[in-house]
Amino acid sequence: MPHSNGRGAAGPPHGAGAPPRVNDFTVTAATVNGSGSQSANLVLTRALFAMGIPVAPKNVFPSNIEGLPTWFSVRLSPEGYQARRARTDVLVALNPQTWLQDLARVAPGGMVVHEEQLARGGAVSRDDCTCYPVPFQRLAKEHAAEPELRKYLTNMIYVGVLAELLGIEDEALGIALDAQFRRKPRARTSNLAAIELGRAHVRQALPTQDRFRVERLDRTRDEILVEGNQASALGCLMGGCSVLAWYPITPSSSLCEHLIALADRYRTDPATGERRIATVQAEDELAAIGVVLGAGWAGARAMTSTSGPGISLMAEFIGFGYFAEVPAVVFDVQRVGPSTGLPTRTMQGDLAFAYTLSHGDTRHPVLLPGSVAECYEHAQLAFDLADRFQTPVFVLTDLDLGMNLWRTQPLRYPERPYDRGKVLTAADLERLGGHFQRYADVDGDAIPHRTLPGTDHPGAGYFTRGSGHDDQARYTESPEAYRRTMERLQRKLETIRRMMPAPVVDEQGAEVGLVAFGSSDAAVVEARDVLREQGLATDYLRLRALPVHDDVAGFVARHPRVYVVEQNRDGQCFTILRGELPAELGPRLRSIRYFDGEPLPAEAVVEPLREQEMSRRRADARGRSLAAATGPAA
Amino acid sequence: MPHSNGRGAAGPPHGAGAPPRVNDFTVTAATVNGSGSQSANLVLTRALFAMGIPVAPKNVFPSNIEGLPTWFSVRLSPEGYQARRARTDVLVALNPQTWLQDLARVAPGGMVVHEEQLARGGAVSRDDCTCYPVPFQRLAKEHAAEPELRKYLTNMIYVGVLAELLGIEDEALGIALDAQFRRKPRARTSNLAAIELGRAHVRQALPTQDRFRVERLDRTRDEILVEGNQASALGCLMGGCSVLAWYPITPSSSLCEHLIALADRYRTDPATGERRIATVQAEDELAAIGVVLGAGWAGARAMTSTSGPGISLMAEFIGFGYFAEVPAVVFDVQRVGPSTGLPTRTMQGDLAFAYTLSHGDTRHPVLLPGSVAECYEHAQLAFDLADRFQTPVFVLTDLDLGMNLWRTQPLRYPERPYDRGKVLTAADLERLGGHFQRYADVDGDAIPHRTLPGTDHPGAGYFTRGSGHDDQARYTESPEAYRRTMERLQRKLETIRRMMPAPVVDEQGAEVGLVAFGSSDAAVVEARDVLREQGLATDYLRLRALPVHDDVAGFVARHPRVYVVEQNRDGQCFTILRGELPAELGPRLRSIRYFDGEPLPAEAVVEPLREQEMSRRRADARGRSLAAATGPAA
Amino acid sequence: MTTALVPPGAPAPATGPRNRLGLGRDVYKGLPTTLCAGCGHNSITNHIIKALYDSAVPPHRLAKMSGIGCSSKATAYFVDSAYGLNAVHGRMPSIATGAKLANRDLVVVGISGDGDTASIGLGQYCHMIRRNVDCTYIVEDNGVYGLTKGQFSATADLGSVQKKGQVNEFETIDIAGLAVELGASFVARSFSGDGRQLVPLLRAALAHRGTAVLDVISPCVAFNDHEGSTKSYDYVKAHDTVLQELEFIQAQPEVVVDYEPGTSTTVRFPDGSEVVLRKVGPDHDPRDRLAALQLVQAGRAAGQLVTGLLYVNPEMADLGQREHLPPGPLRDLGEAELRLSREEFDALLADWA
Amino acid sequence: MTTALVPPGAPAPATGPRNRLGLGRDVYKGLPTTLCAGCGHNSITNHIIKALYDSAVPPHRLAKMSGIGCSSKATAYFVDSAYGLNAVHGRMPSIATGAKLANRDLVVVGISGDGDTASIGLGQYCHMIRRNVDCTYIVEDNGVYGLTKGQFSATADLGSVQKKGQVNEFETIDIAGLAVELGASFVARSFSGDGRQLVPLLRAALAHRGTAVLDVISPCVAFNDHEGSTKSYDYVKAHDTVLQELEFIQAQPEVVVDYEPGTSTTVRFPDGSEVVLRKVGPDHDPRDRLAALQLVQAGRAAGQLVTGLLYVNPEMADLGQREHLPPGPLRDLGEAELRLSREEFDALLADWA
Ligand SMILES: Cc1ncc(C[n+]2csc(CCOP(=O)(O)OP(=O)(O)O)c2C)c(N)n1
Ligand SMILES: Cc1ncc(C[n+]2csc(CCOP(=O)(O)OP(=O)(O)O)c2C)c(N)n1
Ligand code: SF4
Ligand code: SF4
Ligand SMILES: [Mg+2]
Ligand SMILES: [Mg+2]
Repeated sequence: MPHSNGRGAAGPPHGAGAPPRVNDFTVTAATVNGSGSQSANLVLTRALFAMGIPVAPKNVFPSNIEGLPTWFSVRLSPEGYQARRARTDVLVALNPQTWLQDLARVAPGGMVVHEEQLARGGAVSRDDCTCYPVPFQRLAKEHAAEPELRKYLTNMIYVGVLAELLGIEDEALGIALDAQFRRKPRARTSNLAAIELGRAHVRQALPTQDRFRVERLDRTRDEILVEGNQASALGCLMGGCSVLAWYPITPSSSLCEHLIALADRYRTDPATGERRIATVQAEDELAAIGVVLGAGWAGARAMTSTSGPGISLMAEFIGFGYFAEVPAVVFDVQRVGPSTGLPTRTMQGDLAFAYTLSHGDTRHPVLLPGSVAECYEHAQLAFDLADRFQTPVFVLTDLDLGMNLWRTQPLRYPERPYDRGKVLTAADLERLGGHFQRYADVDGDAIPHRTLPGTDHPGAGYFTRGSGHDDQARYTESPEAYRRTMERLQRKLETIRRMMPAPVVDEQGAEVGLVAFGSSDAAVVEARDVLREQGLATDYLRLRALPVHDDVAGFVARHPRVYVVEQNRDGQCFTILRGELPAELGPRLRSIRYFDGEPLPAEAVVEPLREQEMSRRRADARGRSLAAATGPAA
Repeated sequence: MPHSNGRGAAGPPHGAGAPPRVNDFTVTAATVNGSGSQSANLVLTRALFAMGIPVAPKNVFPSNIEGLPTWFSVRLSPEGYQARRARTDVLVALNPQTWLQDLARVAPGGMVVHEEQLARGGAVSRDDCTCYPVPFQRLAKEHAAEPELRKYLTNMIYVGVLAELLGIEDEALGIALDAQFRRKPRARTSNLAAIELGRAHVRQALPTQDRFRVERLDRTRDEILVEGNQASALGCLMGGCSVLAWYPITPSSSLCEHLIALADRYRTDPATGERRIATVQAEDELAAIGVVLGAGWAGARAMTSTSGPGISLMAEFIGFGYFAEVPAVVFDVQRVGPSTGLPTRTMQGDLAFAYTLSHGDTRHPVLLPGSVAECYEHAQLAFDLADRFQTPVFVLTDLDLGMNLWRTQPLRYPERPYDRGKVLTAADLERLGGHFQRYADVDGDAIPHRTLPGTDHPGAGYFTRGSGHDDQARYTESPEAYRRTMERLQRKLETIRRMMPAPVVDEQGAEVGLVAFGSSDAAVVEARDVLREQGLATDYLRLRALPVHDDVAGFVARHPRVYVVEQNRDGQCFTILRGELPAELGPRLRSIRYFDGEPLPAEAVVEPLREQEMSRRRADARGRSLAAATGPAA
Repeated sequence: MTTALVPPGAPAPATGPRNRLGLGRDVYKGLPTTLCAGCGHNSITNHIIKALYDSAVPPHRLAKMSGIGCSSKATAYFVDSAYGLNAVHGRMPSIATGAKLANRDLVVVGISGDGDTASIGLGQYCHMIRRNVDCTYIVEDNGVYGLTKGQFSATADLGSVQKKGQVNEFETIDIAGLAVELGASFVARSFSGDGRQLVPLLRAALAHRGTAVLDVISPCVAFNDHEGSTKSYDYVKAHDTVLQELEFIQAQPEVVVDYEPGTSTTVRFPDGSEVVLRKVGPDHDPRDRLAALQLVQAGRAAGQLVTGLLYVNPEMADLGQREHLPPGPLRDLGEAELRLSREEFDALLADWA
Repeated sequence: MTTALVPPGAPAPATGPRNRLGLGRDVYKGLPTTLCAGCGHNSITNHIIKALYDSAVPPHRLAKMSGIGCSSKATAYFVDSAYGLNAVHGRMPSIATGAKLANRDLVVVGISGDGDTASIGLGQYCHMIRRNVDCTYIVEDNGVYGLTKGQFSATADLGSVQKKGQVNEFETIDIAGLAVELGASFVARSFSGDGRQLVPLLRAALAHRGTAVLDVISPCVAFNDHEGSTKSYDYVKAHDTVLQELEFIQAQPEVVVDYEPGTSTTVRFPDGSEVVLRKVGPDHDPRDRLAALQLVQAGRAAGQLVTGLLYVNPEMADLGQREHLPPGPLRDLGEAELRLSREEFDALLADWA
């Protein structure tokens, strides 16, 4: 397993005679991609979920289609923690390529279910674990005549083996199979048979165990399991997106593909085949954002979704959108590195880049959903904000949030009508006596009015270009007019700052504050519990947008030490906060960064925080002596 | 004139009976572009320069080829100040389109030479100025039969008129004409005739004046007049650039065109026509940077030059260069706005964007030449640094520095050999027993070794991709390997920080510090003199590179208040300093920003600084009470 | 047919001819041009004005889209009351695509240059053709980058010489030939000074549903100066006593041609260079793609630029059809059409549970 | 001719055949492939290995360049000891251009996909052809985006149906036809499974000085699944009891063809779709560009993909010649060749004074 361990230890070690662990452990299946293991993993996940056990699945897959190692972990947590755990307790080892390394990363006292062949020619090296060799290949061979299908079957057999070993109920498996093979009853039958094969084998050939057990709980009632990209797609649909332009890129593609599937179902007239949305697969990201800006200019709610490389390619056009004040919604489902980095790993690496994307002085509203529910909410909000602010709005999620399944309360049906912003109709213009200045700050909020192309009024037309224009959208190279435009845009950002979602704050007077955003939330929530148990109380502010909301300064001002947690190397959020908060607050900020490319585990928050808190006296002392040496600060 | 006045007053006003001003005033010619006024302007500039008078010409031109207003100012300054002056003292008004507005911006007591026709039908509105109507059109008509050439001639006639009015010597004009028409003797003759026409007209028709005079000085000895782009081009040639790939864009094109002209002359074998440089006009900036990275990878010293929009388009590839560690030199001659902004105006607007260009955690060395001499020096240095650091290196100049003529001491012939960085030859590999790890930190400076494609050794070859590799450049998706690479790249940045040019510091124990970079230097130098006269002493640190040099923290620590001066709206350098300096120093920093698109005038530094210093007591008081309210800072 | 430049900001005359919509020609005028006197782009602007007037395009439905360049500025010089968008360099096709998708009722006229289309914008150009976005796509093709002062573009002739003396070493990209090869539904070529040919082609392009490509050869009087040519502009040569390398742009008369279908004409530019135009004859069947390709290639081989309507396929589905869009503008749809009903929503979530 | 996949990391055998350089075939092998079993790209890799071995390309002079995609990964699977560069998506042409300019001695082999070349990279592709950069440019053309899981590329057939059920509504961009129209100096088309045709074409491309375009049709076994087709892959159909939509990639046998020049053959892909290949006959003169264009177009009209050497012009100057480069690598030049002498420098500054 390539899973990094969050730079430290895992949970408490378990001796051989430790008490049974019920509903509170992590199962990892190490398989080969393209083998169809994903449906087995999902059946397992959904079955546990159906038993009312809070689950948190994480899929780690290679940048490849078939034949390379892939890992699927599902964490069971009665408390409902959804963060990745660095170590695994129960390993299902099916991949010879990674067998030894997978084995090495099982937590002490763990359980190992492995293809019998893997241990051929030697004992399994982990005598602190309970090992269950299973002849998966042989079982598959006996069951399926076609060699091609055995690989696939093997996966479903492992579900049966685990079901039997852990105590997963048949009814729950049935529900999971129903969900998985909704429209393929024959597939359901044959997969169920494979599961039964696994169960039967355990019953016949393996001793029972009670080290790891699942039991029915009642902690997932009303919840659903959704991927962030799926939730975002539904949000886009509900938010009134009518033009989608995109270029495929992992981990963003599935957002667009979900939206297209939803549009097939809900936006297509069954009689005429007419679709109330245009979905253009562009030739690249430059074209995708161009289509979006053209459509936004012409009045549609238009969006694109991409990942880092696409954001880079959109840089010029986004600046144009900023200066010309054209609405657009841009999703960035963040991933690691350049194209030839680790495109199938997660990161919060584009925060700073997206925020100020493009040359020159540019700054964009950025939404930072912290859960799948917020993906859905923010997706809708993004269209309102883009129309209201007349500017490109970013929604930043990441591979972890976007492509993994997360538990959530059911999504809420929207109550509010769309906010289409300041659009003047022909009737409005008539009322105004034709007086329309495209770029004038009529309302004092620095947001101008616009007309939509096609508006049938002689005063409605205007000419759109970048920053070289006056209030009436006439071309000018006048320095005064230019400065006026730039200053208005700056004031507009203050309007935006006030209207973006406020941070979510949990404050109980602790001395230590935590700031995080996006998918880090899961780990921070858990880390706070761990720290509290260790006697370290923390308050928590979850940032939900940029520019930095005014509440943040207050939070920082109330906490002598504030740790900014994020999943990138350079402390991008930390740096933005340093830049935007009053300078006096700067020294209070500390940075916790994690950038292994895998979802943030709680330990990666707990340990550096604890460590820094330990050494803070020393640091404080140094800080004071520096201040003394350099004279009084202003 | 569209010249903004730096948000405030100009120099001291002159009453009608004020003493004559000798060698210390600004002349502005308001003409139409495409009319050939540029050669007249240059002859005027060079003639004054030849008289030993320090001159500083600034050209303000539209984004257009022919027919729109253009202004050329030349500042005469015995002290040698090269910053733009916001107002003009002597106006040459030839453009009816802008006549009234040009007139309005002459400083009180100024002199106005104007086409007679402009004042037709009414008196000139400025009775605080001395006006000299001249029948330029009629003179041109009498001199040249062809109507097409009259527009052009008019310009050269104005040089003659000014020469006579101000006292420019014939010898100096001769030198200027020689320089201007070096290879066109017939053109020299006819232009001289036009100048004589102007002179003669003044002698015959106008009263003499001594309000504005020029006199021979001896303050330009050994100096030359060079454009920044020309100096950069020479630096690139001397620095060993052998591959240039570019896409035309104002104000960058002339850098490349100068380099090509130099290559035509110095890199071309007269016998065979062979050129020791490849100069590719790419189809766009994405291709230009691709060619540069390909060439850098293969071992050539390769460069491109562009402006903001091109930087945006290079974003993805620059990230690749960062992660794959490929040398490249990228000039950004900064301009205003998106493509449809004010592309012929100046700005320091790309600083923050270039510094961290590309999605993900990326950070690049940026050189910030502050003079034409430094353009030349930094251009050479950039190639050494790119080879040494194996990464894209930016050189940021701007339209003002790049396209205007600046006085400088002659450029120095380079003494050092090229630093080609850590390149292993076949012989080296032989010596190392073939042991070569492309991405290992062998020397502890985080910079790896490389081989060049074509190196004939079985161990020399390697595979280059982004961040998904181990020390041996093998593909891996291992989180540990990835983190190791990222951490090494971060350490490499520390190596870079230490090796970039240190800031230039002028420190005399003042309480107020100034930080600036690039073309702002001219205005800051002058502003400090003005402030000193007003009793406000300042120390000055001129930043010459990013990442922020360690010396900066010391400077800031020694000054309770440090003003960061820059030509952009968002205080980009200010924000970078806030982010990189110890947080304790943050409160000392203040921001002075100018973003009208014209070169920074001294007043735009003097006035906000004075104002902020005035109100600092109030601010300090506020700051202290805030700190008190929020509890002790860490 | 020579038309004068648009007079600066002339008010609409009270009387005079009217088009089908009852609008005078002045309504179709734009701001005064800021291009060089004699620039072919100005001639094209005038022909566009005439075509829009003759075809009675409602100004409020007109979307004028462009990239960056002297040519791309031209959208400001016609139909001032229409909607215009001057985007970034080489990306007009995508912006135009988005606008048309948002509102099918718009009449989209895109103006580009040879640099804008054949260099930085080549990918978008090809893919717009592939999508058959309903718009008129005019390339004002002068073989140089005018706005950045005269570098060669990808449509420059092999062997031509720049004002600064550089020789173009590269084959030309044929904007019209490429469109035919890519399967464009409407491809024509013309010359800026040939109103008799260009105006009807423009009207046909406006009427065509799909991407109508017009490659319009348009001389740049400022930078198409073939000093290396033996036929260099005599006038300039004779007066080099007062001329030098810097910034002096010689005003030039408009280059006008008028020749019959099936014949060819040689156009001599002010700078002395020449181009041979051959007008397609009545024997050419513009619905025969293979014939169109051959025509273009044969012309190229013979050193001629074939002008006229090279290819048209009026039946090809445009992007709106391929996207199965409803008849009205997408941008007018509201919550009722775009949101799921509460029932649909609940059912979907139940599905997801 | 069917060749087996490259065995993982096999050591060079002590004995066995050697090429002109005395190197065994193993030297030309690369890392084990990580592409799907049966992917056409793997077959192409094997043919490249054979061609490089047969043509005795010195490994240290080989620069393997690629963009992003399954196809672009293939550079890792041959000549492990050579230099490789896996750049960003669609930009291999520019990277390859730079490398070749820096070192003329390099043998540049570029590998791209149809998405990489005909979508995001179309502009760079066309301009590389225009420059005639000396390199072998192989497009492994499967009509889909393999690596991002099966979206249509711009070379997908009009009307073909995606694994997820979407129908391609767009005309195909013909990578070879486009190259001929743009004036490429070497254009060929072949099929991944036709070693008898492809290996000689590859060797000719390696020998050609200029951009040699090879459009190699290469079936994607994972995503070229035309469920909508009546000829859908029977095997899959028969077993849909255990198959579902998710992530299961069926291993497939390599698709091999062998047919005579002048004849055509129908290739049936594992998924049941068909393509008709027509091999150019001896009557085609590959130096006749017009004939090549016609051949491609006529084939297209008849629903056939014409394979073979379509066009070649060995005399066309390559970029190095157009840039007038000296014979050796530019990257080897030092201060002596690159800096001005002190005298030149002083004279230049005097000029500037
Ligand atoms: C990304 C980008 N690169 C470069 C430029 C500079 N630029 C402006 S116009 C132009 C070329 C215009 O040429 P063409 O399209 O032929 O128009 P013309 O001026 O000849 O009519 C260039 C390179 C730009 N605006 N944006
Ligand atoms: C800028 C950018 N956009 C999108 C991607 C995602 N991406 C990777 S490969 C690929 C398509 C590959 O298709 P093709 O070139 O046909 O190669 P194949 O996998 O079919 O061989 C895409 C869109 C990327 N890497 N970079
Ligand atoms: S520079 Fe050329 S293209 Fe531009 S306006 Fe002048 S003549 Fe026209
Ligand atoms: S997904 Fe398709 S293109 Fe990619 S390796 Fe598999 S078969 Fe080949
Ligand atoms: Mg042009
Ligand atoms: Mg493909």
